Amino acid sequence: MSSKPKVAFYWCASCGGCEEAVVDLAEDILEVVKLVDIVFWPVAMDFKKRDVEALPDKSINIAFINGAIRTSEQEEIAYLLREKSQLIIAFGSCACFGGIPALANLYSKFEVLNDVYIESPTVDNAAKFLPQTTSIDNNGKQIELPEFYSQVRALDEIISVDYYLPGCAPTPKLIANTINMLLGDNLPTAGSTLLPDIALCEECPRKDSKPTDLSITEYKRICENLVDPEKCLLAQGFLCMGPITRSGCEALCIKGNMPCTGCLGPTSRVVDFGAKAVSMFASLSSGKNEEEIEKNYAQVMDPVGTFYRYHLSKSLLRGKLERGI
Amino acid sequence: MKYFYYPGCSLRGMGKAYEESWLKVCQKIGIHLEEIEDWNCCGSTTYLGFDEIKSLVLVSRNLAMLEKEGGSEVITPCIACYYLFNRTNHNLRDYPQLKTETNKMLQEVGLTYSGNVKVRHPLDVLVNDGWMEKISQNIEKRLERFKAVCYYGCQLLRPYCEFDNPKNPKNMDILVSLTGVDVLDYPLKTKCCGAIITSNIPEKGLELVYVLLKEARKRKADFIVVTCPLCQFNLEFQQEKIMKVYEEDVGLPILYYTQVLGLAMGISLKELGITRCLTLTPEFERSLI
Amino acid sequence: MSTNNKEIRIGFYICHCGTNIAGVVDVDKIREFIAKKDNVVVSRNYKYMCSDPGQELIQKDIQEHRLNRIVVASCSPLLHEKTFRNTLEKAGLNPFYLQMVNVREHVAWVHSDNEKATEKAKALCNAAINRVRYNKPLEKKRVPFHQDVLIIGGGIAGIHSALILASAGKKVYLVEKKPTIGGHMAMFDKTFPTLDCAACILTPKMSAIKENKNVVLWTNSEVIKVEGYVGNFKVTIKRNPRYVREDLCIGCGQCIESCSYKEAKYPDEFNLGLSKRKPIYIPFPQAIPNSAIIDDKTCIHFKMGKCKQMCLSACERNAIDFNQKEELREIQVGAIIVATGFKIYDPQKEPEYGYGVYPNVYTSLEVERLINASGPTAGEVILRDGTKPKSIGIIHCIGSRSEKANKWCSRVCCMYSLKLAYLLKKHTHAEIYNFYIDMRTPGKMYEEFYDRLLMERVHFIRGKVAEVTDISLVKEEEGKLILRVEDTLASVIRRIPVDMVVLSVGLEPSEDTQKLAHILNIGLSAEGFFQERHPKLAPVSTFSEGIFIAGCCQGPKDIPDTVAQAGASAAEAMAMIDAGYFEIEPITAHVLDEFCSGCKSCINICPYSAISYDESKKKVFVNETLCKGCGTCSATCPSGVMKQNLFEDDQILNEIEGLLVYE
Amino acid sequence: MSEQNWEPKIIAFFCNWCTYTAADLAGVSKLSYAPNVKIIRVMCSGRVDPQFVLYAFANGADGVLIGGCHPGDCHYSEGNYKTLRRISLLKKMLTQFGIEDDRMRLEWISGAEGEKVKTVINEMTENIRKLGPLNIPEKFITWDRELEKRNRGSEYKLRV
Repeated sequence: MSSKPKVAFYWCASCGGCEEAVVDLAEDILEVVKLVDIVFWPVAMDFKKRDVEALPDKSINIAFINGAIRTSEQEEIAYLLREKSQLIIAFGSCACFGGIPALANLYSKFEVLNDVYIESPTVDNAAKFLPQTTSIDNNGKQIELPEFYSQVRALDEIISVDYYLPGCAPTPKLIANTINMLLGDNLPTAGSTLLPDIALCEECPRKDSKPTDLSITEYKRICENLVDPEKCLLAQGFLCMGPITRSGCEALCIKGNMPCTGCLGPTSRVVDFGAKAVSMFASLSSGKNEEEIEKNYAQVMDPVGTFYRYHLSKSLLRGKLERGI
Repeated sequence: MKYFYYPGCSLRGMGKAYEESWLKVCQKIGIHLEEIEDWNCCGSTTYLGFDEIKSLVLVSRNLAMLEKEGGSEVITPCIACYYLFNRTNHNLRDYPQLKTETNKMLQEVGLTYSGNVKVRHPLDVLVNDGWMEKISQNIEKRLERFKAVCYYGCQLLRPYCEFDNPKNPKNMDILVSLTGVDVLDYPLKTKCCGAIITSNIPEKGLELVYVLLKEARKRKADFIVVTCPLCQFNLEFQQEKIMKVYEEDVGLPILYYTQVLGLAMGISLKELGITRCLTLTPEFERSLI
Repeated sequence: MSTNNKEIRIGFYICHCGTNIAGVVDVDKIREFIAKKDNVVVSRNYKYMCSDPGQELIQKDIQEHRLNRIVVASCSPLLHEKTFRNTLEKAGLNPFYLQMVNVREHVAWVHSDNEKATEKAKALCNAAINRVRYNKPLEKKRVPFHQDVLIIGGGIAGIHSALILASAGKKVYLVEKKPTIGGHMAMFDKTFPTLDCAACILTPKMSAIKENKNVVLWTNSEVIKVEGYVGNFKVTIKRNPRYVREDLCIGCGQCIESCSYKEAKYPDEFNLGLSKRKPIYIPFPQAIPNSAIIDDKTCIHFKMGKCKQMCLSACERNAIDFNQKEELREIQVGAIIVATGFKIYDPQKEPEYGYGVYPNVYTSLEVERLINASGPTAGEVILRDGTKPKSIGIIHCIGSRSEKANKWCSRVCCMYSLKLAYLLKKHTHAEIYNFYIDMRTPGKMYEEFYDRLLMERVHFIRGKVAEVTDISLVKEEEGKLILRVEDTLASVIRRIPVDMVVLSVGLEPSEDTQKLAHILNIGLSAEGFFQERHPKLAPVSTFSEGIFIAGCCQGPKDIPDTVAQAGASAAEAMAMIDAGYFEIEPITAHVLDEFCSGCKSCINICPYSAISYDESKKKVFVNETLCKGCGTCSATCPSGVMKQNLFEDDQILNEIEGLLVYE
Repeated sequence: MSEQNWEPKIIAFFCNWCTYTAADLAGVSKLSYAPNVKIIRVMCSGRVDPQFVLYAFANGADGVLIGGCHPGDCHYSEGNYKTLRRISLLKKMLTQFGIEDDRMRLEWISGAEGEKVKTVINEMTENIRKLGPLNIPEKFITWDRELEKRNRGSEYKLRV
């Protein structure tokens, strides 16, 4: 066996974008491959669970896990990798905060399954079958299938995580930097997020165009308005999460003339991304009575979806409180 | 403009002249009144003394029927009805128990009452709903040669009046002034006329009316303008007796404000019920024409 | 979030406050409960924590047990936080390691169920223990204190404060809205209960204001803006034109003589319209400044632009200046004393008393002028209809103690009614009737004065007058004003005919009280008077440091109490000035520079413009002398880099958790 | 705590200058009110970060009360308007989380209104008593019970 560090990749509840991001390293991936041994990467290579089980405990140096935890299968692999790995990296916003899948925490498990398997217009399921946890295979043998949990969880709600690299998806540059850092001698403090602890405005190219006396009379939706490509998006009345979100992405979305949606998560001093977003956007708005104020927010159609787009699992309230089973 | 209307029994009896003149004025200025169907007597203050619940039911039945017809406001020109309707509303709102009991009885005839019908007096409607312009437009002969005092009495103003200053009301003064009548200052305008005390403790009742008349005379009024059938009756009917007891001529004609408005609009004395007036001396009648 | 940091050593003390707290809250139970908490080294209960032995107990424990955090559960921090901070300081501990728990005002005094009260106290104490771990040492900030003082209002309160401060060598700006100082007291005839003449005791003080070099007197002026903070107020004052130069006018009155108006035509404000004045006038003979003033609303020159301007040539000293304009003056002061007095209740709000209808119904203040030797009738009581009254009714409590008018007792009306009864009796020998609800005569020699009046054959009828009317029922009533009243001692309804009615009107907040409260950023009590910081222990302070209140602007009171408050305000201001500096609470905000992204969200939030953007560093910074410590920026900051001292996120979050999660 | 002897737990944030003073006044006036509200003193209602509100709910509060000076009377000029703006957006968001409107209340109470402190606290306690417990910590435990079905060794870690 080679003495190169062993690396594992796994995906849980995610879109696959994070896997894509690794591939996006392009030629650089060859450099990586030179340096490490990949021992588990279901998307790209044919390893089985039993191969990992066969490894001695803590024999994997670094395991990158992307995606949130929604099923018992994802949970199981997360445990397995935790046992076998020295460092677990929560890779991407879903693993770090629950990500987009966590918005399902506004609905019950039944509502989700019903919508996907029965109500959806593209589904033909007259018998109204829903996923089961047991089934009989062709040989008449009962097999166990993964359970779909009622809750989407971030990785660290299941296992302890050593480092976080949020992003939807993390940029190739961040990935390369992270790998280099982890292979180096100076490891950052355990539990830290591998991004600058300063908000995105710091590196935003439109920073100077933001006025100091901002007072917004009506928040606008990006889909219904023309966007000035030079001016601070928040100053234009768009709900740009830049001030709340960590920097590190080099303001990619803003360079694409789209407001930041907050995928890199909050800085270390913020407890709850959405609450802080509410506080800031409300503070920047005007209005001296309830009517005027309500008007400011009329276009904020979906506060939870907007302010917790990636963070609902790790928010203080975690999801809708009464939502059945 | 349509209003729901509750005449009350006084206006069909003793206060007939009030209704006659009121309806004429309404007709003239374009107020359309829709009488509550199958209305009953409000019970007045007398009934209140016998049985509170039944008194509430008597009033509530009228207002419940109005609600059933889709109304939310009612005009009642009679002061006793105005007082009692308001009192019922307040009691039903303040004491849920009374409301429950009242509605229980109303349900026997298939009615319920919310306690929320707005009770309005013509003095409120004419001034606050913008009818003054219409009145002015219809004035045909100004009554500038007359001096008068406006006498409001007590029940209209206290305790439920919200449309005028209960201590120093103005609405009747304003309306009567439109006709050109010189409305004199009259500090007694909110004093009690004695109402039914006149029959129980006649000397007290007479005294109260005497002062009212004397002061009006002292101020050189040609007549007193009133808004309540009972005031009108008391002030008129007692005059003869008073003049005997006090040995003083304090006689004065007593007119409803609606009669004064009607006169200025050129409506005939008969149509306005002025000919029913007990104190209508031939000289005064002549002066009106 | 409980941290078990060995370095943290907490001392916990719960006060019995006699039986105030211990009578409701089980202090032993709380002490035992807290003793078991992590990091708690000492947990005690004691009868009076604020007493010397109580404080010494803390000091001793700090030294013996090396305590570095103190929690005191007692009364409101607004009352004793300073006391216990000093205790910590004396023991060599940073005073901001203190956390107080309000178990008296917020627990013992408002809950009667002992068990539930104890449970609540437990949660509050637990929260404080949680929070105090995160408290940080802070340095109090000293700001230099400007030596000058602004006094708003030139009545007896303002005059008295000004003279005290001036005699101590402080420079005082005395600002009065009217053309003269003197206030209501200058209008009074005699003062109760001693019956010394108001002018005799007031005018020397008014002259002293004029003479004193340390007093800058600005009459006809208003405060329109106040900026800054304790020790460093920047005040803008609008000086309305007088059109007569105060420095030149000697008050000879030649100009008034020569005015184009031969007859005085306009109601004289000082005499409440009981006499007339010309457009150019001197408010009253002893006015300070004793200088004429032109009323531009009535002067022909200002109204029509064509007047022979006889006054101009009549003035030998060329004091008249039609070109005066309003000016804005900006001054720097360290402290402000507000002494804006009161206004009287408008009796026309209650038409049953006939004020404004019957000419012979007067307010008590008008009667003061009427019996004053320098008043409109030279002290003779001649009614508006020219007659002399043979009988007079004085109605107490007009506008006071009423559900429909003002609920409060105006405190001075009983006494001044007695005084007026006495004086009217002396002046007219009329029959005098006092109609009262209750006689309220608390004060030195006050009850004795009432006794004296009883001996003077003044009538007292207990009952609130129902109405004043001119409608007579019998011959004797004709031409009189009849007072209808229920005599509640004799249980009869009376009709009392009189020639003159005096309405003893109550006291109300003066007109601009609300406006001034906004300008000064001080509170109003429910009645609309200025709110004192504490009704007993800080009666002349306000919630804005460095701003004091004196006299009737704080609530109705008589002259002795007003003067006492004026003195107290002056002393409080002086104490601050002489300290030379003021210690401000270090509850200001600051930025964790390194982590600020420069998003600028906080800048416009700050009401004091204390936050600015550093263009070179591309980050914000806080000017801590401008910051008043509201913490709004901290709540706004989207990346948690704006910290408010003593109210940091982790301190509050731990307090919240402590209230909810314990045991 | 069992449903039966459940008592509403309410966290209040009162501004130092108006509402906290009013609560002191209520105390001095010996007004009696429900013991369910526990007060945290902040200098200005503008200091109340929506994070505090959510943190209180997440830790078991059944209601959150915020008290500030009346509009126009803020000791810090306009802090209370900022509170109003935050609370109105926060309420909009809390609805999505299924937290009833009555569980968060913003009241303007001046330093002189001790009586109002009493009324508001009593009213709010009763309103929340009618709504019943929110008890989020308990909910989290229920939600996470599905994870207990599996044996997952030493690394197992629950959020609450």
